[in-house]
Amino acid sequence: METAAEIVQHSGGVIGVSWLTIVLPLLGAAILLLGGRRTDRWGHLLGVAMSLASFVVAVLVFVELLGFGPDQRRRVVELYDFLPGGTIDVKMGLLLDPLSISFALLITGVGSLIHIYSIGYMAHDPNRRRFFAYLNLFIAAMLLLVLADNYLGLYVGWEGVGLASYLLIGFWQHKPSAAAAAKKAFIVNRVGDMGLALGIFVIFTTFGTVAFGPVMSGVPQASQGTLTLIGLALLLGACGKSAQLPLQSWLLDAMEGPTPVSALIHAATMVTAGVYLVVRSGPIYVGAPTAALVVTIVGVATLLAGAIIGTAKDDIKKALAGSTMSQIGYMMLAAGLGPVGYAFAIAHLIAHGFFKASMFLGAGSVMHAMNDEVDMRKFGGLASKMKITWITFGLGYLAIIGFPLLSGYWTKDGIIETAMEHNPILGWLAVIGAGITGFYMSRLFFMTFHGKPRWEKDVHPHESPAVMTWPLIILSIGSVFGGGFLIAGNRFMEFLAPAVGRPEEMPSFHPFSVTGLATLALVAVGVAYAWMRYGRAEVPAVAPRGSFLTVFARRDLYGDAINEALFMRPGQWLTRLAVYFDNRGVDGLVNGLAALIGGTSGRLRRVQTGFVRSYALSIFFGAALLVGAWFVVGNL
Amino acid sequence: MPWLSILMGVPVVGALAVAAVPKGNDKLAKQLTLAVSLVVLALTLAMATQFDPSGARDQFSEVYSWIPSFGVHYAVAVDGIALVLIALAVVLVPIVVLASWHDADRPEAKRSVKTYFALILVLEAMMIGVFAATDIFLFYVFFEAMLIPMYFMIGSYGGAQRSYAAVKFLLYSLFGGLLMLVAVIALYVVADKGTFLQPELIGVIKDPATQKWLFLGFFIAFAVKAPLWPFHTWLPDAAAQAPAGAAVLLVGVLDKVGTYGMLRFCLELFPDAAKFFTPLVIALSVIGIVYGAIVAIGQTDMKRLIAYTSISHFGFITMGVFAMTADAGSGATLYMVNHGFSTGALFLLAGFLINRRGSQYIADYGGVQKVAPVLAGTFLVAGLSSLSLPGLSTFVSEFLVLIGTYERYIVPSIIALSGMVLAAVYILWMYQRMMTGPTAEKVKAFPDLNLREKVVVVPLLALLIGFGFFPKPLLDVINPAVQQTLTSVHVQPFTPAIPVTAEKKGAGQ
Amino acid sequence: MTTHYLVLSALLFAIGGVGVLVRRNAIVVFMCVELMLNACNLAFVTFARQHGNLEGQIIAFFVMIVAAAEVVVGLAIIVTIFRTRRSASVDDANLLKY
Amino acid sequence: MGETITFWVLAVVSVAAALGLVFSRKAVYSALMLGVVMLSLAVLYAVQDAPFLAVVQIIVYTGAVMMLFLFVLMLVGVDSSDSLVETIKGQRFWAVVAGLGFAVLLAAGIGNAVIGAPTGLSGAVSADGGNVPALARLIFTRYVFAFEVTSALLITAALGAMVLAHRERSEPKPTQKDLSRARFLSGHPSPLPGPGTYARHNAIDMPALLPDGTVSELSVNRVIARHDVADGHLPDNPRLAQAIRKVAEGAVRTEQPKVVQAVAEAPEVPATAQEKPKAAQAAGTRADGPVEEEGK
Repeated sequence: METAAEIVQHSGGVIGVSWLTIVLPLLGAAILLLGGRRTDRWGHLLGVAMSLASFVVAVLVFVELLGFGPDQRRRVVELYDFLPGGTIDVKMGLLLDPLSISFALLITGVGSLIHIYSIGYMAHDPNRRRFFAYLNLFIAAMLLLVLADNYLGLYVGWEGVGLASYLLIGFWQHKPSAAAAAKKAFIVNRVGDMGLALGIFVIFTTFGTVAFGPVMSGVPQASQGTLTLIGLALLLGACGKSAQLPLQSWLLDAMEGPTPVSALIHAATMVTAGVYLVVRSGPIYVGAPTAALVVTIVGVATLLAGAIIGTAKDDIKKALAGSTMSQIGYMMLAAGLGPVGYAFAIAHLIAHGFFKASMFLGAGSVMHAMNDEVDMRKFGGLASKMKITWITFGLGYLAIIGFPLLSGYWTKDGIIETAMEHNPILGWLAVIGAGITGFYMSRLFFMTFHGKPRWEKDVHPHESPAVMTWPLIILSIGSVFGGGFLIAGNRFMEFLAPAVGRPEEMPSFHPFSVTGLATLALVAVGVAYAWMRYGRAEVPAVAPRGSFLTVFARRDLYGDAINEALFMRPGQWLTRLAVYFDNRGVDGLVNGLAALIGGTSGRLRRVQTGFVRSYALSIFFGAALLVGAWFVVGNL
Repeated sequence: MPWLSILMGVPVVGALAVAAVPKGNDKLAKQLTLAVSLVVLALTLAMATQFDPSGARDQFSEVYSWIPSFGVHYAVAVDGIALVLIALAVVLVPIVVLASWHDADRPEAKRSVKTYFALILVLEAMMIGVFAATDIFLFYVFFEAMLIPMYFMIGSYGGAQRSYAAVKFLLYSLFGGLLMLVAVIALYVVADKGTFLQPELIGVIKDPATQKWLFLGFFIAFAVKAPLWPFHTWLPDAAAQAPAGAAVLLVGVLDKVGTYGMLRFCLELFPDAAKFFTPLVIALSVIGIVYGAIVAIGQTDMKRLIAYTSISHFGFITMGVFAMTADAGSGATLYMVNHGFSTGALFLLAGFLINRRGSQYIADYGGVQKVAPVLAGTFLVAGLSSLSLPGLSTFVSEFLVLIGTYERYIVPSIIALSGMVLAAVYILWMYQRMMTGPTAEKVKAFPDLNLREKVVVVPLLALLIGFGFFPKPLLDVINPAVQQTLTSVHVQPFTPAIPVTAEKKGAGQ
Repeated sequence: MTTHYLVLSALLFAIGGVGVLVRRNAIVVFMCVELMLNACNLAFVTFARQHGNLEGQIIAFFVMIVAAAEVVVGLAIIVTIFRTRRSASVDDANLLKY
Repeated sequence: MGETITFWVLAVVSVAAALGLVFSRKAVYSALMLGVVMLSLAVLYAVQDAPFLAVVQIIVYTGAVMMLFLFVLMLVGVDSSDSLVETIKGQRFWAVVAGLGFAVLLAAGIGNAVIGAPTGLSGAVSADGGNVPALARLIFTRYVFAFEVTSALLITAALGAMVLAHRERSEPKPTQKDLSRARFLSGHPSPLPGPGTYARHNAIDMPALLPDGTVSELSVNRVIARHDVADGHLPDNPRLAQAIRKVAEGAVRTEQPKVVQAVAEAPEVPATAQEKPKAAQAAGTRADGPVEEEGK
């Protein structure tokens, strides 16, 4: 295996001002937040403009990067001395390499489309300006996350996107459920952040630096135990951000946020940060096979769990959220497979960014048409009413289930085949996951767009305005061709190689391998079963109780129940105990001491009778004693 | 130019002037106080520009004999640590003055309005003095004298339980202070140098047993002041009962004297004893971090909640001080400053909320965000700084403390990491209960922040954000001072396991 | 002879002391105090003769003057107390207590 | 020899008088006993070469101080004898123990001390030609400062006594007119009905009947009514008995007009205030103690 290319110091050119990608949206957010109501009228336009400007800078940087030879494409732009500690010394810089620029393009590109879409989607919200401010803040933080040249900068962006996610999930603050979901997302993410922070601590104490370049070059000298510890700690961080088991529970609740948020943050970009982290730390996982194995196990477990959850949800956004979990599981699986998998992971990530964003926005379009209804049992037969949405959603749907030659087919099959070569058990589980994907996505698609209408009264579905449909169309183009463009001819693999290392042999793509055929067959079975149950047959308006398995899936595999039983209730109990202990124990001890002294002096006080004769008696006794003492002393 | 004496003198003169303002002219008293505090701030900034971080350790030094027969001096000087803490104090005072504009007007206040503002100025002089004193006796005098204005500020202008809180605060502090007095005298006698000057007493006490006893005398005083678990119970009462401005000065600056004292006196004067007691102190700090956070989660009163979060944060600071690594030391010092800004902002905003609603109970609020978005937004930013969100300066300090502690003590550092999660729980849960959801009936008429309140909050938030992205100015001042402190403690500097060579590091960057 | 005078002085002093302790009428208590002072004076005068030195008599003289002043103020206080409390008992003036 | 006899006689007299001072029940006796002690001591001074002090003792103590004591005793009330019941537990016992212990210890100490023959003062006074000139020389030379300070003390004491004993009149003395007005305002311009008026009894504790036949509760002195209730001497007539009970309970309280209150000089002690309304109705006839008189 060939390691990644050397990192080159860079200044000048567009790359020299690549910090503009971060600063522009940050500026937008600052203006919109500080400007207050004055910016209400044009706030959304500024938001879009800043996002687009950031995209343009990213594209220019990309073009300039392509101008260098493949081995020269890892460039660092030093910005300023961020943290001159006693021993630690972190210089903030941006690392521009194929990996980070891929992300930057995805984030700013899809991000801009979603900004545009939001103009229409949030048109009637009085706080639209604030929404765009938060979106811009998110773009800036996410770019910092992927562009930073060190772990500390990544961490700053990491928590920054967490903040943006918190603000956007809880955007409709007046809804208690939204506020609770936002808080939950932040806290669960913080658990993951703890892991990331721990990983950074170990990295620093081991290598004496947190910059990617020196750390990766120092990895071969580190012991495997240390690397495993780092790998597992970073994985905990990745699990939090990417909603992988066991920190998955927040993602489904996060659907309380406005739909563009779900599309941008909780489908296309932020949740994939964990994959970025694992790929970025690739050499560490290469040096720590155990940690890598755990990554793949987490990936497979999550892809199955997410798929199962997706089968039972009636809420269209939650079903899509389950699917997101599942697809990120695929990426994690790929990322755990080493350099062979990295390209597939990132390619699937990009493809997923397109088709999932397309579907979420499509779902948003449907909700827009159906008075913000999310229950698919009240949809049905929308295909004729909303042609553009139907087609774009359909293309995304076909892409995700791996319909031949569409994006998902290339990227997901790549992952499955690589996993199969690596470890057949993982491979077959991934295949089963693909089958379930076929079922639940078809279920979603048929329930929404086909069958008989089950609309509520006073619902008059209509196509969304152009400002919303155009992004859908662009995204669906990406979801049709993206995967093929990247994977065919190992184009993306070659492109990424300088950043993540080149695998020993490039995978050759067999369109009709055994695995590929098995996958297609299983998917077909899933689609057919879904058609029978939800396309052709009548869909009951109220969810049937369902089997044990259905309930299990509907309850998110009891994830919340487990969290509640294991953490929340003991936590509440512990809190009450601690408060009680503090009041009665610690403070009680102090107050008890005070009461003891007070009581004693209260008793002693009684000696002061106020009778002057009593005092005189004591004086007289004292005088007598003095005389006595004088004799004793004098006679000695 | 005797900078430090001028810094102390101006507020004292100002306090006398404010006290001399004729009765019934409260507004003049307030304006005068604000003007004086701004003058002090300007003077401090002027002094800071003359400070040379790479120069001698003690700068702007002044030494005059005070009580020659005991070798007591009026000796003041600042190093980087003292400088930033003095800066913290003088920045907070004008903000507090402005924030407390109407706090002393309430009918239940026992003393006149101008007295409150004169007390603030007196306190300011003492805060500067306590950080600047290099004579241990002088330090002790300021250390104890600071209690007096604070006692009156809590006891005369506080909430319903103010007498209880003020007496508790005073007794706790006196208890610690008297132990320290014994240690101060013992140090003078044992050292037998005929002087109380701190620089001349470094490294004088050699006997380990003596060191331990003297260390304990100083340490308990500072632990009560800081406050370290389990000496903390006075803080929630005092902070909850004090008017918001006094609470800011109490938690933001006064308590820092404890952690500053640990760094300056416990570590430097008794290095061996400090090393001996380090496991104990680290254990107490970690308990404080987790315990303070958990108890904070369970609070129903927001001022008490903020006070408990401070106990958790003070755990971080003491842990950083006693980890005795350069990173942790710098982080702890920076933490003292940042915590002042962060908790200051939180207390002041809580004060604004309480002024509007007349209740400190979280349950009495709900949906404030809808009616007062600026108030809610600033409250959120202040809260986020309390949970050390990156991009806010508290993150830098917490990160440095944790990573510096990890360099030497792995397990405590990992346990302390859980404080991060707990911080998110207590802050966001409070925010959720108070600011989001349906708007409570009594909250509906809330006005948003007015201009005065904005002027109070904005500088604090600006400092938090500014130093969050660019902490270099502070760290450049702090780092050399911390290094010198650690040198006098004789600890091995930390070296990474696999140091990446400088050449590679340079190339990598 | 000196011894006898001194013992007499001690006896008178002790009796005066007991009187102060057992009597409750403030005026009588005052008289007992005067008795004690007089006992002291006797001792002073005795010592003056014993040592052939007039200083003892001088101090006895001053004691008398001070005693006179004390009686004047003390009785005025008693009168004032009696006026408000209708009682000259020292036990009634016991407000200064716990 | 003469001195020995004098001493023993006077010693016995003075100790006995001192004991009498402590143990006599009446304060006047105590004062007289104190006079006896002082006179005895004066003689003892004279015997001991202190003629000046002996004279001063008689003039200042026996003359001035004793008179002051007696004067105050008269003011407070000559007959106010102490109750000899001890109220403080153990006070008397421990006082005696302490006194005996003190006396025994001191006497034993003096007895043990080896004391030679007295030097005598003849040497000391011979230079000035007598006790008085010798004292005068000392007082006006070496002790002149103490002497002057003592004079200041005496003046201060005199001033202090005046301040303490003086009572400021806060309102002008009520004139005849004021008293008359007060009396009419009180609602009872006429003298109070005498007890037994229109009654079948003429005992002093029986309430009067008014011309309309009602019982006048004002006509009975409260103190007497209380005694009646306490001793059970109530008339058979329930109306009269009821009236007496009411008076005894203090239920009858006539409002005093303002001026009258001023005249009564708002007594500080409420207990005495309750004693007085009857008297106050007679506008000015007051039951104040002698101290009050002295205060004006």
